[in-house]
Amino acid sequence: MFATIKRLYHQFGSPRYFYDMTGKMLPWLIAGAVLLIIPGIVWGLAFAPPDYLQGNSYRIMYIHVPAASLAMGAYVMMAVAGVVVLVWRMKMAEMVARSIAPIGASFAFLCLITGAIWGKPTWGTWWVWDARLTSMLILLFLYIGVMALNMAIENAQSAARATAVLSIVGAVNIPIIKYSVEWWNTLHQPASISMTSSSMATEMLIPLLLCIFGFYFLFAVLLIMATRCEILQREQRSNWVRQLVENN
Amino acid sequence: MSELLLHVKGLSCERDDRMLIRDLAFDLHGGEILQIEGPNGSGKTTLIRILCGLSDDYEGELHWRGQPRHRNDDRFRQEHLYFGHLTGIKTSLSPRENLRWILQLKGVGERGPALDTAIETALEKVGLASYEDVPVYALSAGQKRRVALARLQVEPALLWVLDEPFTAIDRKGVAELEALIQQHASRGGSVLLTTHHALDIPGLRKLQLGLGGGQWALN
Amino acid sequence: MGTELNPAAVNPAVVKPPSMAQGFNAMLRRDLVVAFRQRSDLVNPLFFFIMVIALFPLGIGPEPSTLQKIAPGVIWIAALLSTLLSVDSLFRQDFDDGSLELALLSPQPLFVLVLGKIIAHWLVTALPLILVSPVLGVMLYMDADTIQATLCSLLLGTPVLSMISAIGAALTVGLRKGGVLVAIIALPLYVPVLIFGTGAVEAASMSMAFGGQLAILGAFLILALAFAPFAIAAGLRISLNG
Amino acid sequence: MAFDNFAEFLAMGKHGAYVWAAYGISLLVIAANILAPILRQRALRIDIQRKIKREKLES
Repeated sequence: MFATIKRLYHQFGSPRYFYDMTGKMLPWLIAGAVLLIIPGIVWGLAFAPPDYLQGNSYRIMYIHVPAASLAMGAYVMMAVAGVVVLVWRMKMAEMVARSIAPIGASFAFLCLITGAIWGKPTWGTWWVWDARLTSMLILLFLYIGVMALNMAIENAQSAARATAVLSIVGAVNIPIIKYSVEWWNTLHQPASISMTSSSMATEMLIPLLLCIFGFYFLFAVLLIMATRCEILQREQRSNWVRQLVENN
Repeated sequence: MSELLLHVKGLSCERDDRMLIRDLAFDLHGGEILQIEGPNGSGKTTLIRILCGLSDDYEGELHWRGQPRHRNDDRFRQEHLYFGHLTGIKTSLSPRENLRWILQLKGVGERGPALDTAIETALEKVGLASYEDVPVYALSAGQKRRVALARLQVEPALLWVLDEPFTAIDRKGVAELEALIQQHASRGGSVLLTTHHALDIPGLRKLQLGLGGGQWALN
Repeated sequence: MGTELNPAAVNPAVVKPPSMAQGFNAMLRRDLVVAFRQRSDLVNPLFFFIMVIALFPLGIGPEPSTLQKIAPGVIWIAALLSTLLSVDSLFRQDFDDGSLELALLSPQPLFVLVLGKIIAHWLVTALPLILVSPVLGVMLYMDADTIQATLCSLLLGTPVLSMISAIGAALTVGLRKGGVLVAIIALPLYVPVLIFGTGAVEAASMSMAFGGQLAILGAFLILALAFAPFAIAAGLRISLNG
Repeated sequence: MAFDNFAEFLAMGKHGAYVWAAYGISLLVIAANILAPILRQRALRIDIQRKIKREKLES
């Protein structure tokens, strides 16, 4: 088992192999995303029963929860890619890490916007300093910090290494920030308002799971498309890219 | 033939997608002086930064006194002296304070008075006898440069890595520095320097960079 | 070249193996001397801290009850912004005159030198703030043990702030437009320290026990002391690698 | 079907505006994330082709 992971690791380390392989995988991933998200959303919007407490506004959950888990997962993935960049100095990892940041940031932003919109009918205000929303806001700032540093450094390699250090430091701080924000939130707002009703009926839960898996497929698709651009950008001098560009 | 100090094999370096140096290989023994020549932007400073350990953006092998560099990194750091474009001299400090800090950074054993006498004699040799405690910002450009050059007098090092050491020095200073370099080589140390200045040092080896596509020529 | 040191010039065996203490002391002492020679860097963050705090009563109104309520946040956010203001001078000058390169090439481990540098920077910029904060506390109608809580929380928290901003400074030292970038990088990481710092002061203002918050600040301090120097050293090596 | 007819589905009780606003913005953000790499890839290909042509002329 370990040998195959090692082999895959080295194979996917070469930009050309990564480009070709992901090109083949892309259609399947897109199909997976569509086949999961469309049914999940339609089921969640149209067929899931209204919540006895919140009526229909809870249906925003089918976008909000996947976005939240993706924003968090993407940051951790960026930190792991950062470790690979710093320890094994793999160029491919640099390109993947660089492409994750904007996607993760958009999902963090999406999570905040949908959370705020969901909050309006539920709590009567657009923004509530709820522990999870506040942690997500700080996560978005962390993303912005990583992207700002990435743009500030011209040399692609030192940019990748600098952002790797920053995303690792950020990843170490995420649990600390989460814990302190939750402590701060309970201090100032004892009545903790839960976003969703306590026990979720299965008709509500299954579409949510479909959406979450679907969003992870979607994330894979977006990441692969962005990383392939990064490969063309950084490998444009190599002749495999030149042939690729010339014959189509 | 004295001890093999620096052994470079298959060293290539790429800088923003163009090949600066390709498969450079040379050996530097004690007593040898190697001048690195080439037009601006040909990778002289980049090579210097790679050889002295400031930059690790290269492929290839670097050995110091028979061992690969990553294994005896501490020893290499103690046994070489890097003299860059920016001399590392802080203008708000006096020459004595600057040199003391640099020597302590190098892990020099001496303490207190022994260190001070060594610094004083070094400053004397570069003609800064009565300027030991004058803040460097009050010195002239030439004197500032000589404060940095005083490091060569006092800092213990086998290999000198000098990047454009002759800039901003008058004719007398150039002659003194050339003599110093030769003296260091004659006592078993080796010198690696970049300069546009025509050096008249017997037995000088030259490494030509910037011949296009990372080519190089060693005489 | 007849001085005792020079036989070592060719045969470095005489050189003592590098000791961490020597490197640490050398860097700490030199930075303190440089800081005292350049008064302005020393005093600016202090004036900024005082002025920012003085602005709040003007902006929000002089009623003691409101000022007392916002005092913990005001003092802590002012301390946070002053740290940000003073962090640029941490590596920038050494980068410009080349002594940062010498530090990188030293046989002494870099994280020890960096630790010396940050402690010197903290002594020069953050300690004056802490010493002056009681006066400002009185200005914001703080009572005695709230001021005591402010002092303790600042004493434990500002080194963590300095270390976090040093990570940002190390990553951006080589860039021309580093200034604002350090703030964008460091501010999100300040949040836990800010929360527990103001938490301690608030608890004291409501005359509750604030030992817990200080304990957590102490934990952050130890975590920062253990890990930050390595991240800073890595950041410096990357910035100067170009 | 949780709603009797399509009109009610759109209205979703008084929450329709919020739900559709949230989904609309999500669609926009995801569409942007899909389009950006496609446009960038096209621009990159053109740019590389131009560079190849320029190098051919020079050599």
